[in-house]
Amino acid sequence: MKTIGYFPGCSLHGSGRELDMSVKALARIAGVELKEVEDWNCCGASAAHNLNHNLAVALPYRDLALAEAQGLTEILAPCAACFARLKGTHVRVTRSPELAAQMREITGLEYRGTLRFVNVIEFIGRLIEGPLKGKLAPRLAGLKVAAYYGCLMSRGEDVIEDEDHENPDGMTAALEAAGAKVVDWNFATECCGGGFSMSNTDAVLDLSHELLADAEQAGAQAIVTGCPMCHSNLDMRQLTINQRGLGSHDMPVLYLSEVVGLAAGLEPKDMGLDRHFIDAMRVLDIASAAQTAQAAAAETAKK
Amino acid sequence: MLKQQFARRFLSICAAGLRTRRADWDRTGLMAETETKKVEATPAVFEPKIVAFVCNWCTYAGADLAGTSRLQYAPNVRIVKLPCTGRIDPLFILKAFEGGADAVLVSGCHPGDCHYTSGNYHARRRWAIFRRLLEFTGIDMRRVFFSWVSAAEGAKFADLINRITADVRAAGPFERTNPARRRLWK
Amino acid sequence: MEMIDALRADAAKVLADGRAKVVIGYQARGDHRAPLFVTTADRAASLVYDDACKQNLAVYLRKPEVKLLGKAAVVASPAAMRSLVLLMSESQLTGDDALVLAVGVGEYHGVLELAQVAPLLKEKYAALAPSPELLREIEKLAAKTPEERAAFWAKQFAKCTRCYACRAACPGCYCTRCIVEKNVPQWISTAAAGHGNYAWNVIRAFHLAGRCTGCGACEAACPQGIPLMLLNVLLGQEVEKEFETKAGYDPEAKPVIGSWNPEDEEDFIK
Amino acid sequence: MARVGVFLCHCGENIGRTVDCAAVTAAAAKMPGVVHAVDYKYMCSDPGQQMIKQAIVEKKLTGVVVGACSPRMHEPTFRRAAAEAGLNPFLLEMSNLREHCSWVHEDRAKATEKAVDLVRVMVEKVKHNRKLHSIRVPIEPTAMVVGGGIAGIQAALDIANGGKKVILVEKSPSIGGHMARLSETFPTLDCSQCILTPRMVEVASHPNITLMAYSEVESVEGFVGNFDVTVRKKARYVDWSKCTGCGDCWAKCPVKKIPSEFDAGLGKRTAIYRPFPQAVPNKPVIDQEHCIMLTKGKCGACAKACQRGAINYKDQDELVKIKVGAVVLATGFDLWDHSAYGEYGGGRWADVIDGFQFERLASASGPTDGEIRRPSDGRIPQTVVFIQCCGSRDDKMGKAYCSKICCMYTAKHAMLYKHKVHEGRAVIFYMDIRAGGKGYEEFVRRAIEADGAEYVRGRVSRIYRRADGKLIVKGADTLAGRPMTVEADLVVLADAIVPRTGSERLAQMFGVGYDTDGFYSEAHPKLRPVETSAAGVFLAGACQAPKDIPDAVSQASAAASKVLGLFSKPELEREPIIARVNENTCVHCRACIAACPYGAIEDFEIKDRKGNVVKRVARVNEGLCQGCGTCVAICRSNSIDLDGFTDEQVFSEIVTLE
Repeated sequence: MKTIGYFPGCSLHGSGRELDMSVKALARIAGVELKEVEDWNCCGASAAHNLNHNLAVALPYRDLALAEAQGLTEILAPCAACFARLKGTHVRVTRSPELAAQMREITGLEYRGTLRFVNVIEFIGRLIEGPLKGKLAPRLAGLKVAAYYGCLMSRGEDVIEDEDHENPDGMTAALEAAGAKVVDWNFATECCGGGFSMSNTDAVLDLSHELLADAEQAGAQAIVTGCPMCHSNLDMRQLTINQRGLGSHDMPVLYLSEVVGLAAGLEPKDMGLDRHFIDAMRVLDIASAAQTAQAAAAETAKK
Repeated sequence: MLKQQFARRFLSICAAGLRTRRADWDRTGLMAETETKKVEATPAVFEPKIVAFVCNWCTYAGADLAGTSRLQYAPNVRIVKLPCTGRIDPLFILKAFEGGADAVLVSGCHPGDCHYTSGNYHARRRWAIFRRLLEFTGIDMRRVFFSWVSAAEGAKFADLINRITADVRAAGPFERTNPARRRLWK
Repeated sequence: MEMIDALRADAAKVLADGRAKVVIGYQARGDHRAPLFVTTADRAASLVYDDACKQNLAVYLRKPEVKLLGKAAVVASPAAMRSLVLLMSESQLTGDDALVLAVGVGEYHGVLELAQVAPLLKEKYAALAPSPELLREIEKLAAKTPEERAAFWAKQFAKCTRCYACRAACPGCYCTRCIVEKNVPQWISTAAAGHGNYAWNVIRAFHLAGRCTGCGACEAACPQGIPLMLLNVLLGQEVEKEFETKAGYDPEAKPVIGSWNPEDEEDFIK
Repeated sequence: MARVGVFLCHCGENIGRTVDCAAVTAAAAKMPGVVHAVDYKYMCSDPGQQMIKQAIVEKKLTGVVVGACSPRMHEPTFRRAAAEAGLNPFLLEMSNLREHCSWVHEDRAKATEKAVDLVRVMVEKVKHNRKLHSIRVPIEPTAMVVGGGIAGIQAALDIANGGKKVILVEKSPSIGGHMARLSETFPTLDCSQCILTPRMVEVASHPNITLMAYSEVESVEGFVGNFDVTVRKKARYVDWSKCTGCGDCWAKCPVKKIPSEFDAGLGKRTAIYRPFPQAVPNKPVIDQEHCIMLTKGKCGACAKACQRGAINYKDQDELVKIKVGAVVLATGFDLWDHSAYGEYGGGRWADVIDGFQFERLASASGPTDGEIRRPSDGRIPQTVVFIQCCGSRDDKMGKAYCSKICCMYTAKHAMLYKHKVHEGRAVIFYMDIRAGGKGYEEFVRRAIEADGAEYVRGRVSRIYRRADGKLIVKGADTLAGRPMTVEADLVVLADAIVPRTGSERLAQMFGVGYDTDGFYSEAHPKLRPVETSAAGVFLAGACQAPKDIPDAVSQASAAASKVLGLFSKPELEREPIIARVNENTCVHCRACIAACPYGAIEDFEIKDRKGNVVKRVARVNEGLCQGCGTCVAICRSNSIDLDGFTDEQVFSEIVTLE
């Protein structure tokens, strides 16, 4: 994996900038070149698929056709929604010649179905198995995290393959490589309210609150996710949730790429760790405090 | 350029989509219509002779059902009843063609329904190979028909016979081009 | 040591040791190669082997008069070895019925027991394939109209004199009473003309579907030069494509016609 | 020379309206070999049959063709008539002039022309027909019943009471099956053991029943009337002839923590054990996997305790060959393992249990003495959620079918729970309530109305386990149209009914078909519901499809009556449409042997007088051959032929059509 196509989508230029920064930083130290798809357009996730089905397929179809024409074979789409739209469109047009013909006609472009799609979990999994193997330090040892997949990283049998849809564990290996302890909790695949972020904020507050509460109950000190929608909901909404009197949450929410980046020795600020609503810089402190405490305990035990 | 083109199409699709509200693929008119090919019957008086080899339990019974349902079909087929399609030897087909049949039909139980559990599976494999051989040695595949007809498919049987008869009538007598035809003594 | 010397030495040795009573190999008759039955070690020097050896000697193992000579060691090319495996899968040969003097492509594999033949084939000769010219020929013919094909074969089959040399040369044609000789009822006319020739040649090919090992002995034996391998290879390719099996590699193989799979091709059945 | 008689039926107007019967008769009269041709209004009527019989005698007919309706309709009628007149019934053929001609064609000339053809073909065929005689196969009047659950018990008792010997083979140490594990039974709520155990005792003491507990079928040979079944009697390590069942051994056994199969893992048992107190036979076996003596060679506590010296650590499996004439398969069911449902915890939580576990909790003889206590902490649950259709009716889980009994037992569970925990809540998530059966709907209504079970129509999407041990059940109430959350203490899943593990292997041994779910296939879904495609093998109970007790018992009695019917004659008569090998021309290529769907073709060695093998050939076993003719078409040298559809017969038909 020397080069891989890169589809940032709108999120990674906006609310999900930390994801973009951390993925790029990781790719840099792993020696992987991210080739951004030229002239890409919206993946269709935003409002398109509620408005018009043809449009919701035609938009990502154009991206696929462009990427293919640019000689790319694999596309990394860190945003979970982009990934789902791109891969979902690939599956649909390769299965239905009628739909493919229709899309050819609409876009005037040909997509032959040769692309493969990689989401952020698989990408990081490949890095830690490959170029980053042996290069991660357990800097987060002592930190208890809840691995949160949400819907887009766990569901859709043709989109998320090789994963147990009900009890996914694709992040575990990377988190453990970073030294973090993955807690057993209930809400790993539950909805954060993502789709209603703007239209029905109350629902989002309820859902996110339940999720945060369960993570706290399970003893998690941080939540780790791969999806920018989940991230923004959980990170950004905690203050509002607290203001509404639903709870008093103070839970850092990190991207998987940030956690692995920390373990790989990247500067927190290079990954945007300082840009979070809930202070995320503290995870290193929590971890080192825990490590010190453990060392002291071990010392006492020895005596 | 591409973008312009794309935008134009995009707008038209949007419009189409909005018109039909819930974008219904078929109704946007973008799906290619599948044209049904019409076979025109020749007005000639040629009455094809068709020999059918059928199994006792499904197709023969299906033909019985066509009868009890009084479904009308072409009188050009002569049935040879066997217990099972598994019993049908390729020699039967050769013999029928040798004797001047314009077409041959082989029909039995659907996969999984064989009265003898797997006779039709054996037959299916046999025909997959034998028909290639017939085709390659010059027998027009418009002369050999295979069909699964169950005991409940009286209507399918009647339709099948009508279709075959019409097709073979259109194709004309096999006499001239039939490589298996007996010619010496007739 | 030259390949032929090794072959002759092995032939002499198996006869001298009594491991075989007869070695079935080839002898030179001018440009022609004929079978040679060697029963004493001193005559092993008459054996030859080269590209002109077209006959498939596996055919002799089933002949009663050859069986009378006692256990045979047979000189076999890869295609003939496939015939041996086919015969094993059809219970016509068992473990110690014969020895094999295995002649490979450009090398000689020595004396093999029958049980060693299939492993050798799978290891070294799994990719044996018909010649590209033959495949092109088949493709060309398949692209023609049915009438053109019928005319082509009518011309070919018209030459057939019904000498049955093709049958005699084929190790797979071991029936003691061939279907063509059955006369109650007489399915296939024995007159050397028209429909009888068509039926004979078609049924002969069909009976070898999934069984032909591609040795080409039938075509080589045909005095009239009928391109029988077109039919044999067509069906061989078909069987390989549809049923994922090739004749003569597995002594435990089930007969292709005589077994089935629920997923078999059926798009031709409406 | 052939002397064929042709008899044409008008079938009132049915044939006569479109086919010119007189013309067909005239044409038939001129066909070679036909010496007699007549037509008549109703050939199947008494006078019609008399005409045929009379002509057979007077004209010395050697073959008869009846042109009438479909042979599927009246062939047996006319063949019987021919036989009564002294003509071998297989020398009569029918031309189908009604279903295949007059009813489907309008053009009188063309229909008549076709009718002549149809008659001509059969005249040519019948000239090549040979006399055939029904095949008689002797019957061994002993039945084997495989499986000692309620279906197997019922079948064995019915056959035994009918006066025939029965071998009952049960793979576990005791008969009784799942029914012995149930607390109460719907819809009457009578105690399961109270109605079952007397039957079990009756089996043990019946003079016609040989009980082979802790035994399994190993292999099967033969065919209807003459099966040779090899049964593996598993090593028990206890000599049952000496054992009195006193219990000293298991009281002394040091291995006490083995999860009890009978109690669905909720209770414990020892390594030497009997599955439950009312077991039949009431004798223990040693579980070799857990016994310290058998695994490590040390202990011997049970041998020391046994005053009768019945313990034998050197015991070994024993193979017994038994000849039986008929077999009843009653292998029953298992519950599907719900750990595939990740959203229900994937089997991780002790308090998400299956129906059998609930039965054992509710049973007076169960691990909690009939108190409903949840497995994790032994507390009495105040809210119990029941989820129906767990696996069943769920294509994603590979089980599209309805498990049929769950609606009823879930209602029963809710009822039993409410009877024991009056203040508790029983919430049932269901898709549909399927309560078809005598008294069933009333039973469900009682659970709802009298006992206050809360039925919620909808599916559960997720179960969480909260830190305090509560199970949070999230679902949808689709009637109210809103999501719903229940905080439960115990969740009971109505897991799908699946066939017993290993039942497919058993089916293959007996040549019985099974569907994609593994349930055994009956010969006909409506008209032959207890027979199988293997003659002489019958089905009883849930091995065929999910069944409740009354259904299983009814089918068992039906299977028993089929067995008794089969055994009512000393010989079995079969239609003689079977294949025959020409041993002169057979070269033993074995293609037919591989192809036969019934395994009816066998290797045969022809020997000379000294016993030397001269030739190997294929030979058809008349008892097994069903007459499909697949072997005939596969034989390259045409060395097999099929009686009734011989090459000669088919050849003459095809040639006649020229």
